[in-house]
Amino acid sequence: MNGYYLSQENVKDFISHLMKKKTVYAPHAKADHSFVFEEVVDADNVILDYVRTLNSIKKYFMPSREVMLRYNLDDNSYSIEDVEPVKGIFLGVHSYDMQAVLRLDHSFSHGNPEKNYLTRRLDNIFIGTSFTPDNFHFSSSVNIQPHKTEGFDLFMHKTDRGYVLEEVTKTGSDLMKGFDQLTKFHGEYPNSEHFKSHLYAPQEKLSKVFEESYDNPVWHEIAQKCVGCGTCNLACPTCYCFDVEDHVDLSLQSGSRERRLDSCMLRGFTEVAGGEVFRDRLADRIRHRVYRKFKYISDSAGEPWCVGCGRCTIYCTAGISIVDIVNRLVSDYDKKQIVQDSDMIAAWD
Amino acid sequence: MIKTVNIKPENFKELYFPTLAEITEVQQFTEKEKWYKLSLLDGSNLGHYPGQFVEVSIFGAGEAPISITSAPNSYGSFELCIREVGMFTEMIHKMKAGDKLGIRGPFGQGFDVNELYGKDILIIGGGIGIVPLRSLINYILDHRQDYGRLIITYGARNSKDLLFPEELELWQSNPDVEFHQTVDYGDESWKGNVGVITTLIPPLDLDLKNTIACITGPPIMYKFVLLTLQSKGLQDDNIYMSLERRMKCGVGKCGHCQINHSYVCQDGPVYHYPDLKLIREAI
Amino acid sequence: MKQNLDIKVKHLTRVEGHGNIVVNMNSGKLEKAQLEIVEAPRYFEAMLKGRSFHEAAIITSRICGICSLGHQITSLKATENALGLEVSNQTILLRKLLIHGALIQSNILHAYFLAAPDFLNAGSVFPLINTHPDVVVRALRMKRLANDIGDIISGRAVHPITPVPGGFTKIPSEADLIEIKRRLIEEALPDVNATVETMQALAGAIPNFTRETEYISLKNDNDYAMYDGKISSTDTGLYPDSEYLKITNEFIVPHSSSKHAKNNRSSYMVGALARFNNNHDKLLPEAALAAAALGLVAPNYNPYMNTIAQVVEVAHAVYDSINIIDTLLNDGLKNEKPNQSPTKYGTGISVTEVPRGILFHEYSYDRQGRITAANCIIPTGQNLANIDDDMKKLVPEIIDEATEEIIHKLEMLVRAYDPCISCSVHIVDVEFVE
Amino acid sequence: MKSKPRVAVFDFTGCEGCELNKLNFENHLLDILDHIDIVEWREAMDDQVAEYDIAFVEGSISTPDCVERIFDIRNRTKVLIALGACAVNGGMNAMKNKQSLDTVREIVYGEDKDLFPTLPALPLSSYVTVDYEVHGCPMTQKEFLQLLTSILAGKKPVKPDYAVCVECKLDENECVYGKGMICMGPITRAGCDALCPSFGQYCIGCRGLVPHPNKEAMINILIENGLSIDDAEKRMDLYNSNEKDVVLI
Ligand SMILES: Cc1cc2nc3c(=O)[nH]c(=O)nc-3n(C[C@H](O)[C@H](O)[C@H](O)COP(=O)(O)OP(=O)(O)OC[C@H]3O[C@@H](n4cnc5c(N)ncnc54)[C@H](O)[C@@H]3O)c2cc1C
Ligand code: SF4
Ligand code: SF4
Ligand code: SF4
Repeated sequence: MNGYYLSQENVKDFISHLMKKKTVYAPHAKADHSFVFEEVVDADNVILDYVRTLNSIKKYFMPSREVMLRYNLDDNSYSIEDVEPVKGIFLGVHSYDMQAVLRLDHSFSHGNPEKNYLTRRLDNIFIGTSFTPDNFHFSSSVNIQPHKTEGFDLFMHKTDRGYVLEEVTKTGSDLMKGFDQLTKFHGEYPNSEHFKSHLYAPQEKLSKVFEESYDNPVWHEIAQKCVGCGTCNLACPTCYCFDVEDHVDLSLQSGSRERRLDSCMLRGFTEVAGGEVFRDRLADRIRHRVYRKFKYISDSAGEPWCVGCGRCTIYCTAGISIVDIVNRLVSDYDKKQIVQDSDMIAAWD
Repeated sequence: MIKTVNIKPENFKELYFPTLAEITEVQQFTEKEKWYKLSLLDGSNLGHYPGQFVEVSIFGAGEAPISITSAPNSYGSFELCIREVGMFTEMIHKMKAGDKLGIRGPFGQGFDVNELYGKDILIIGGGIGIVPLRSLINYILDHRQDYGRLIITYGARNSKDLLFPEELELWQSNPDVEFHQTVDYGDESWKGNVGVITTLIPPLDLDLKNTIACITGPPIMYKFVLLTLQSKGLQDDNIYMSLERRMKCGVGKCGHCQINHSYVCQDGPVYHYPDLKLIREAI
Repeated sequence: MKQNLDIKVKHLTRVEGHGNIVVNMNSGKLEKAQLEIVEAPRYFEAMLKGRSFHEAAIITSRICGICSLGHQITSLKATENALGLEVSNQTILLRKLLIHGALIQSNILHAYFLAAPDFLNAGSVFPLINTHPDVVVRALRMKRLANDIGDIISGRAVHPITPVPGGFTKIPSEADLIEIKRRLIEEALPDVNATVETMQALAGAIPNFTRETEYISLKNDNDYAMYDGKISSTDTGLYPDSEYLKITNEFIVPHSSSKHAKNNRSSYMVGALARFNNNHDKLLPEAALAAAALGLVAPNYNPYMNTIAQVVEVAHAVYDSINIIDTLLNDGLKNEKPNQSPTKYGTGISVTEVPRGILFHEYSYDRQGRITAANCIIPTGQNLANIDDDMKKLVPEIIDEATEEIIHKLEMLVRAYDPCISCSVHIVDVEFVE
Repeated sequence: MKSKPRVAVFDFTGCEGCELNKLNFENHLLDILDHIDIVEWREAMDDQVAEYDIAFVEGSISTPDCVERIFDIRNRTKVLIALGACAVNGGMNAMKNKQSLDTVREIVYGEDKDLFPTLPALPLSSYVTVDYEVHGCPMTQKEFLQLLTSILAGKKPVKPDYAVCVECKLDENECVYGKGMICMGPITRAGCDALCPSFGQYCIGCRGLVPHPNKEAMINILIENGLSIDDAEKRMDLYNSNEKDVVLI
């Protein structure tokens, strides 16, 4: 596949070129210092050099609120909401968010392939951009380098003077047709960036660490600081738990069934009639969340379900860091190994 | 690399679309519990196994997971028994024969009737837990020659709370069924056992190798029943139990019923006890 | 002539808050004619003590859901004065627009929902839905637009969100303003005309009663003063903000959990009629025409005409809102951050006109920006003595009418003031300097 | 057709903002009136009646007279609904409960303090059974209408038991902590659609606390973000002086 230089001055034309093909979604500024993915109306407003967006592009495939069913109460008739494929070009996606989408694909296609999600996922084109990690990104620790091209059709590697545009798939090369302000790039694509935040264990080891960490006191310690607001789940690009509620319209004749993103950190998440709550202790909820990111799903799917985006940490008002939690588990695990090893050495003596 | 199943749009499933069913009969068992007989409007068979559940929906109120209490049959009807505890169940208690409901399912793993083949079956049902077990009991009664002894133990808070009163009498009088029941609190009218359900188990004379215990009841019951069975010498391998968790979708997506790595709506609600022991939060 | 009369209206309806009308005439001698205020006090002064300057307006806005915007803006201005926070011209224009929105909604609510049923001999607006559907729908439409101005610019018409010390936490978009302007022109202008016509038709039911009194309101050289200006009395002239206590002279009376006020005479009046009497020459031409059409000529001494003055003000506010939006759009909206860096810590006073009349807030802050003293004087409190004085003159004039008719006229009189009893009770003038 | 439920509206100690909010349902008022008959509402009409099906009550109970009236209303109504923070948990009025009531009255009325009796400001539920609650200061139109439609449809209303932060995330708001504000959203009961943060302002906690809140952790957050302990507690008290529930760690 080919690669091209794309100078900073040409980026706008490139976006306009894309806009002629399909609806383009890209990062825009929001409020004081945040970014969000939005449909591009004016190429000038796109910001490709961003830290991270508030929500990931998950919101296009699994909207945070979604009507599932509409019904008529008078005659019990009901109809499903038509789900349309998004059919967009997603421009400027970071590798961890792309990886998160691939994980959601897994969750929604395994067992019962869910029509709502999967239909929206049809026929989209993804154009990645590399990013400069801030204090909270740690995706390299879960094998997601800023230049990881898996899942993308085109990839824009950021350089000093603009971008090196890499064609990743045939769809990607087709997309370039008709855009000729390019010079060919010959050489190695950049492939690493410096991260400030790391998990101190390779992936293979993490799985062992989590086998030993169920009763670690850290869950209880974190629970003292945690307010249980659910932000960490709701900001996470790989979380997809949801709740469903029915609403009746003011006419009293019709209504709708709506699903809404939910969070396993909320006490009500496991509450059943009669008031029993299966994970009443905050510590148990924290453990469940972190295990879901690093063990429960990963054991069968083969990869951590955390993509190292740092959202849950940066948005946590209590300042709880998933990196610190995991590293604490790792160091406790190491200490235990040392004790066990020295016990074994002692036994040999 | 994530293993994504590459599936085609024709395989996408409309997971949340209910089919309509009509209530054909209602019977009030107790102050809080009613029994419903339903048929799918499209005339099809539900096609379930004992221990499975359906998501019942009332438009405007929502959905709730409810066990199927009837044994599988081929004439298009099925039965539910519902306790009034909250918003949804209050609504369904207001419904009458002729009213319509939405049904999704059947869902989940029920009791593996093939695995139970030829065994003595010990049913342990606490309170509303008898609801899914009744499906199994009647299945066994329908295929009586395929199974060994059928021992039913059933406990309720008091005599007014006993469900399926007519059937209890049938089981009681059936020479092919060993039936034992108890209530936590007795009163004048009650002539039978008084005490929690675990008191029914020690006197039983069981062929430990060939007996399978099937348990359903309120969460706190499990610990004590397990202890009693263990002290009797029953192997963990011979125990099945059904769990309850909050559920929204019934199809392994919404996450509410997850206990450690297991989704109750997919891997359960009926679990083989050795598997359940690996799930730390389960009991 | 009737010699004895004994009236007690408990919990007067169609007014905001709890008040009783009590009249006693014994052997031809009027012993009592007063509005008892029995609303439960909420002790806002105690709630404010020690609070940060960020919270002053949030708390005082809860004095009253009906005047929440007025309290909020007045509170913000006082805080800004105390801390030396300058605000931009854009902030002032947006605030003026909000004040117009609140005035339109409040005056429409009063004129159509609370007062109009009196003119039509109905107990409430609800029967009018069947008898006068177009009028009710029009009133709802005008109120909706006014509330939308509040919702869009301040986040919420009741207990607004975005106005904070030093500016706004969020600025409306140009598209929002253009849409409001479109609705003002397409909906509100015809509705204002129709309202004037409706009120013309009802004006015959307004009792013919006059009592000259002192009228107090804001006044300035530039506009029909609402946001700022000098305190102006028809009796004693102009005063700067800092001398507000000389005007109000509050005192406690046993029959009212709200304090009374007086300046030159035993009582004075504030509100739409006071503003009109002081500032009629500053009305926009369209509003002046409405006043003429409704027979409102300054000076007017009939308190029942307060409702008519409110309608005239609605016309003014609608036209002026369009002007303000034009200015904002011409200047271009700037995404300004609120200025919240105090340049001093001291005492700040502010005076604003809110729908029911002139409102005073005063706060003192310590060096941490915490409130050490607060004082708020509310329009309805200032009107209470005037209402009592009106009743004392009115009762003998109508004493020979049927008792029901007397009660009806007294209730109408109190309602004409559009009293906001919650406000008047919840804030009472005290300083808690330690 | 079924006869419409008879509805009455009452107010106690509060700002009447919640009541006003109902008159502000301009777009829906006529629809609502299709389904209910308003039979008593002092702020809007003259009529008074002996009995009603549904009573909406705003304001907290803070004088002996209030106590008498709320018992009376409870006796006359089938369903009693508390509207707004004051009625649901005492609201801002309850701030005064933290000080001695005599001191409070003296601050305000000085020597004349005995003229006006006062009690601690308490929610309706401290005196009578409350069937449903609409949180918020003021309550929102959306939630009021949802509650009303639920009841009219014969369905028990449910209210959110999670924090405002949830709605902030669903709406993809920028968190105001990021710009140096101090927000009560993490332990405040949702339902307002994170109204204040959506308008760039911090949440002041007007809807009361979520069930089982971790108050200690919240106070820590406030302190970490620059409030003194004293100010942190004041911030917590703004709407929650009467809230006692705590989390299970
Ligand atoms: C596999 C399974 C089988 C069940 N079988 C039966 C049965 O045969 N008969 C019977 O009476 N009940 C049964 N239940 C329990 C029944 O689902 C709940 O009683 C019902 O959902 C309560 O809903 P509600 O709205 O009336 O209660 P509320 O307390 O008002 O419910 C509030 C919310 O919690 C959820 N919820 C509450 N309790 C449960 C629960 N136990 N399980 C899942 N979600 C819950 C509901 O979805 C609802 O949104 C079963 C539950 C499960 C998981
Ligand atoms: S767990 Fe946290 S860091 Fe990991 S993917 Fe989710 S939000 Fe990002
Ligand atoms: S702004 Fe407030 S409510 Fe929103 S996420 Fe931040 S802390 Fe939570
Ligand atoms: S954000 Fe907070 S203060 Fe604002 S309305 Fe919601 S709960 Fe009330």
